[in-house]
Amino acid sequence: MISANLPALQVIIPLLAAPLAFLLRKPRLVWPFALLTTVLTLLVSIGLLQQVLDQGVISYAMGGWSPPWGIEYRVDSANAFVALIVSAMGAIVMFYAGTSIRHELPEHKQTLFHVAYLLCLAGLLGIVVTGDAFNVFVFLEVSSLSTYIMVSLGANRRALTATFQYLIMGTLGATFILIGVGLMYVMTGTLNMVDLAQRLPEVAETRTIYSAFAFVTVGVCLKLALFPLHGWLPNAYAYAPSVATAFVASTATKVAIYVLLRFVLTIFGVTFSFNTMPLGQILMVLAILAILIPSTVAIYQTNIKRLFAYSSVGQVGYIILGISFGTVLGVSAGLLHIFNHALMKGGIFLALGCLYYRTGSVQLDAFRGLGKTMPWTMAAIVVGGLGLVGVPLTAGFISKWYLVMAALEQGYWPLAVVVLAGSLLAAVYLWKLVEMAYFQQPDNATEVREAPLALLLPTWLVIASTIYFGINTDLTIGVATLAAETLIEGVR
Amino acid sequence: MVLGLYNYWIVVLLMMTGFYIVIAHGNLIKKVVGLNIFQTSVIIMYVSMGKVRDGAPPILTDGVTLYSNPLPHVLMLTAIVVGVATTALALSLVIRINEAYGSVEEEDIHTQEQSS
Amino acid sequence: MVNLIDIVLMGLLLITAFAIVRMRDLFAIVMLFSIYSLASASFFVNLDAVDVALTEAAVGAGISTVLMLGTLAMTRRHEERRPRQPHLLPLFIVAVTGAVLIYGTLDMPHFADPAAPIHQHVVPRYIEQSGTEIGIPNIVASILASYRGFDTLGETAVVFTAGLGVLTLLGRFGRREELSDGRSMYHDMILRVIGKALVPLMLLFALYVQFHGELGPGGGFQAGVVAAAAFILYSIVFGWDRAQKIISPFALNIMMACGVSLYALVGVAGMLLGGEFLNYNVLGSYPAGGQHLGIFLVELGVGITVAAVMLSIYFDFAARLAVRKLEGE
Amino acid sequence: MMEQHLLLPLIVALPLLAAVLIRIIGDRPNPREAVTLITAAILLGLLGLLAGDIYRGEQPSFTFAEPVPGLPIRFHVEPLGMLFALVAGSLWLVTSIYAIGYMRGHHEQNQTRFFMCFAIAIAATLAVSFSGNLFTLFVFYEVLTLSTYPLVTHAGTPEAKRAGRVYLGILLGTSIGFFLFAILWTWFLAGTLEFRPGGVLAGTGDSILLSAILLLFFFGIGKAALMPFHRWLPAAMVAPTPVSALLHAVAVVKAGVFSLLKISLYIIGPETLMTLPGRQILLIVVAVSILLASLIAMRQDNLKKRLAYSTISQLGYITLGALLATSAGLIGGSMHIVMHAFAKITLFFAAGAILVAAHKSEISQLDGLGRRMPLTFIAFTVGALSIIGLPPFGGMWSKWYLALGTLEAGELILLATLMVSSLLNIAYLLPIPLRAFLGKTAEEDRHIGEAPLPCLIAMGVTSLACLLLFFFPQPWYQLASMAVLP
Repeated sequence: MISANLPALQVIIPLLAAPLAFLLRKPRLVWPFALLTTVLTLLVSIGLLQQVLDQGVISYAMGGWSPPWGIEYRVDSANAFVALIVSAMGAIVMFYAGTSIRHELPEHKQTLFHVAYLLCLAGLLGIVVTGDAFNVFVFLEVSSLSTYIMVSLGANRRALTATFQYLIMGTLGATFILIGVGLMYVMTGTLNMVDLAQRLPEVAETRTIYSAFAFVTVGVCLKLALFPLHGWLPNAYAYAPSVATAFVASTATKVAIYVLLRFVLTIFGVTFSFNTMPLGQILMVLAILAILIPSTVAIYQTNIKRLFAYSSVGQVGYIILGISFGTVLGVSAGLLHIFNHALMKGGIFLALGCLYYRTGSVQLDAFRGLGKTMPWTMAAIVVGGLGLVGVPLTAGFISKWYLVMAALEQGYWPLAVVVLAGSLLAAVYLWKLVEMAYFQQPDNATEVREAPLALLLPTWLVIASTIYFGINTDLTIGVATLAAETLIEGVR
Repeated sequence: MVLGLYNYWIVVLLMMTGFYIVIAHGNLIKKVVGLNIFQTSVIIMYVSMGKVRDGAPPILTDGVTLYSNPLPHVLMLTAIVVGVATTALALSLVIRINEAYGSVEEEDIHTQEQSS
Repeated sequence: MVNLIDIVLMGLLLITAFAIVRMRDLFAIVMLFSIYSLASASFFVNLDAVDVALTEAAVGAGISTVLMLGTLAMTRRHEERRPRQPHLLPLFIVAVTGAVLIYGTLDMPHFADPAAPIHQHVVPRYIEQSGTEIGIPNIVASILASYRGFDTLGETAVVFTAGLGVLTLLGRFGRREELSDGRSMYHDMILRVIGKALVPLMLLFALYVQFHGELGPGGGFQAGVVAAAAFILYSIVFGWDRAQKIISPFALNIMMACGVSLYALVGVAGMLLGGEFLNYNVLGSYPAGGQHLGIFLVELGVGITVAAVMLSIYFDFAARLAVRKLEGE
Repeated sequence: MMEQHLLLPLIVALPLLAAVLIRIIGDRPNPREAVTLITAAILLGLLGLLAGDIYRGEQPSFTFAEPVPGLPIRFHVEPLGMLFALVAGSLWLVTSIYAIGYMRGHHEQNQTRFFMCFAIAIAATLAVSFSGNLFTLFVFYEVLTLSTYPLVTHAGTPEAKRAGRVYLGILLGTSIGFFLFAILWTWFLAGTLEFRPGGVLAGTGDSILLSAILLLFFFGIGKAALMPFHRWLPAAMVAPTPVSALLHAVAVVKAGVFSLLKISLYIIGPETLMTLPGRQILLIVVAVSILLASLIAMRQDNLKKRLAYSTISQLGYITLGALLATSAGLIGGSMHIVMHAFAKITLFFAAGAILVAAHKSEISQLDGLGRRMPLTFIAFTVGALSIIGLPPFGGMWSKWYLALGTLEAGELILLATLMVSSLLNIAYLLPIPLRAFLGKTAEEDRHIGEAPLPCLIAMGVTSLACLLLFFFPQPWYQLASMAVLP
């Protein structure tokens, strides 16, 4: 019975756990409960991926109403992969949250945070596994609203304005998607993704579908913070509580990118998106700008969370660049980088959380002599950073390697140059920290100690995995390639 | 064609009015109002799609065969709920921002953040 | 002549929308907005979307307006006049977006055209089969609670999230202040009498909407909003501290969590009985019976959560206001 | 899958182990230095063991992992790599002895970090020499760059920091900008990065494309200090002398030219290389680089700076050998790795000794010091003569083969270049000992004595080596020829 209902359980477990956790009220009860939930969710997603790899695509009819009349949950290698990323980060970060949140939030807010976290997890997973275009919108809102809550809990008052901006941009993005879905619906009469994919070609050559495509793409790009629609991201990441930043940075944008892939490749189809519509060219240009400009801006940041937030915008650029080729190699490079970047950025933000836990600051000055005072934390940041640079033997290298290969495959060798230039920029902003941490003397070496194990353990679990997936890539490359093929071939 | 589409066009006009208020105005409360107008207009668009000439409200009654399309109605019920949820959250943010900055004008807040 | 009403309403909508752009008095803006949503509600009736109309009226003209007024009371009433640089970029963006949208409408099936694809695919089954498959006349309710019941679960989760969010931002979670707000209109005889008479009626109506939702327009969501409105009216008249004595914030917290949980658990029950999640057929001895039970329960869940959340949000706002007044003195 | 030869990872791991131990032992100098010396000794022994296999014609290999299919992190020792490994390994021992005397005599700070990074750098160098493919080579090439940075900025002065930035900027910039790009392109064309005799790029693209890749390689490997990417080397001279001696006269720079030799032998392939138009351009660049560097060297008054520019021009010889791609040229280039290493390290040892004993870094201050510290200056003279290429010193052999190589290739201008540069070598090296011995000693220099004993031992060993290399070049010649003419 369990295995038959895995797709539903993937979302239901956290979704149901949220109100129950809310009823528990006491943080010391809520956190273990939430942790248990996230672990269960992780197990489910592992099982789900296994099932997909064994039996191929799984279709689950919610409420027993067969699609297109009911809502279908449709799991293939692509979204099983993304779901795994999300729930894995969800579990690890939740483990970390126990200590970090107790330190960063007043007691009566801790429960609220954990509940919001669970809702966010449920929302993201809901977006990932659903096979219904409108259902995407609903769960997009669940995850967005809960993200706003988490971000707004940041200590600095700027967290509030950041959240407001995020809320406005996010809602606009969601509404754009809603409009796009509406236009698709009015032409086809269906909301089920597979059904849409089958019925769109008949009406593909209509102006309505063109503008539907435009609205969906713009809306999603707002959500995934594609340059220049990234305005909401830096402050939101910079001023949110450490845990929120780590979780959101490693999952939310990734899920948004998945949604883009799902709509563009599965629903509209490669030929429509890349031949009828100039999606490839547009994305490519934006991706190049995204790689170069935000990475440059990052160099000049003194708030290090903000620095890595900008770096995230840049890294999204890499993913989008891969997608913009519209080839299997390119998309799989993108998927690979979704996975690897989730790990690297997650790890880095967790490490920054350790720093904040001890020093109460994430400003550049806080890094003075950190190599001596908090060697493990700093080492984590460096290793993660090397991943961003794309140094061999880190996960980051693998995805960049595939990205460049995808570019050369298309004969776009200048893009290879762009990617390498991006790596150099990353090296520069990483170097800022390294110089501060290892070649400066700590001014108050006495009271700053290494972060507690409860924080270091999850941090290093993530960081170590970036190394592991930089050396043993059977899982990542295998699944990513498979997923890319399923997406490209679509349902036809 | 004009007759066939005019009210979609009016709806678009409404939408864009809301959209304009959101991105052009600096007052946070007014932004929220704009957001509401934007969303409400989208709802009007959907519901208009569902209308069938001479159709009855989609409540089964004997002797009636032609009903308007209920699906958009369902979707929009959800959309309205999402809308009010977002509004509530946005407004409480506005209140907190006003407490923290003593203003709900983007410019003021921005200048304060730059100075701090 | 239907078109005539259409045109009038749309004209009204346009006027209010434009007026809102021009206006600077936020109070007036909020009022206009509530007119706007009332107008759109009546427009929905005209489009046969009675449920949507009911909801829009209750939410837009009701809850949203109250919340906006509450916010105004805590912030300032006027949009600052400042040298306004011409908003060229926003205008440009809006123009482009609008153009794309208009362009998109050009190939759309004409308004109210029965031959449009959306009336041909998927929906026919709802219209033809729901009577037998679900066994309740209100097709909207059938789709909402059963065919697309999972969307509605998500929607309920959104409401819960909103409640959670307001609680987080303005909340009194785990705290108990004994605040009384001077704003209560207790000393206004007429209001008190009307209130005394009105509140029970509204609650009665809420119950009707809740349980009649399967037959006529209505359902858990509308019911929840109306019920919340009733208490809000009560607390406006008698002061929210009295209102809180009837329903404590604590109870509200419990309720808003229980509603969602109830909904989800109904779904889980479906799983345990060997069906899919939210499959009601397996709940009863015969499918339609199961559907009845299932829909009844989930609508109840929705109603509870919505009522609780809306009320709790209002209380949070009111409490904030009272705190500010205390600090003010 | 070839059978895993565990000796290779062991050899590379050994210095790393030492680094860890050094870190642990930390500020208790004697055991700390003991660790360095013992590891260095063991390392040399193991290398000798390995060399035995190589001479027997085996080519052991070891694969760590295969991150991307067809792109393993893999060691594969062939004669050329063995040659480089032997040089680095044996000189590490000598330099460690020297470093102990120098660092203590000079009262340097952060000695723990110094010896640690030193060990890591050696490990990286050995890994480079063992690399079985371009990918592995690139990885450890970058590790070498990063691990030597703290040594360059050791002093911690603003000047040292500035030098460090130049160092990193040029080395990382060229390697990521050009080298990595060339590697990617090679992979894309050949589908492999393995080192294969005859070259993997042979016949994969037209000569223009391959020339482009060739240029990317030769300019991308900044460690070879081919002009105009040579500025990092003089900049690196702010480092303590042992660093300049081993790393910036042997390990780092030789890693560069070694990579070039490997690329010309196993990636592009000598036959293909000779046909490329890009080769002509590079030959000119190299010739200019050789002469120009020598001329600049003459105008340096700072001893270490002068030696640095001399290194740049000497590296040009090896690059030349790689470009000539004739068997004699390649052999000459390979042997010059050895000969120049021993000679130049001797010179640096002497320079360091002077700095420690007399606190003098400028050539103009050296008048008459020869009589105060004769051994040091005799060693210096030996090194100088070997660099110039006069018998009875090893330097002669490599120059001989390089000359033959130019003849084989029929590049008489290059032959002339070699001759002229030898004259220039005389002009900028010999005056130094002459000044020292013939000039009159200044009053305040009377008290100066010889450098600490460890320094003297080290110098003795290396200058003796220069002498022996003349009489017994055979083992090195054999390795070189095994690599070039399989």
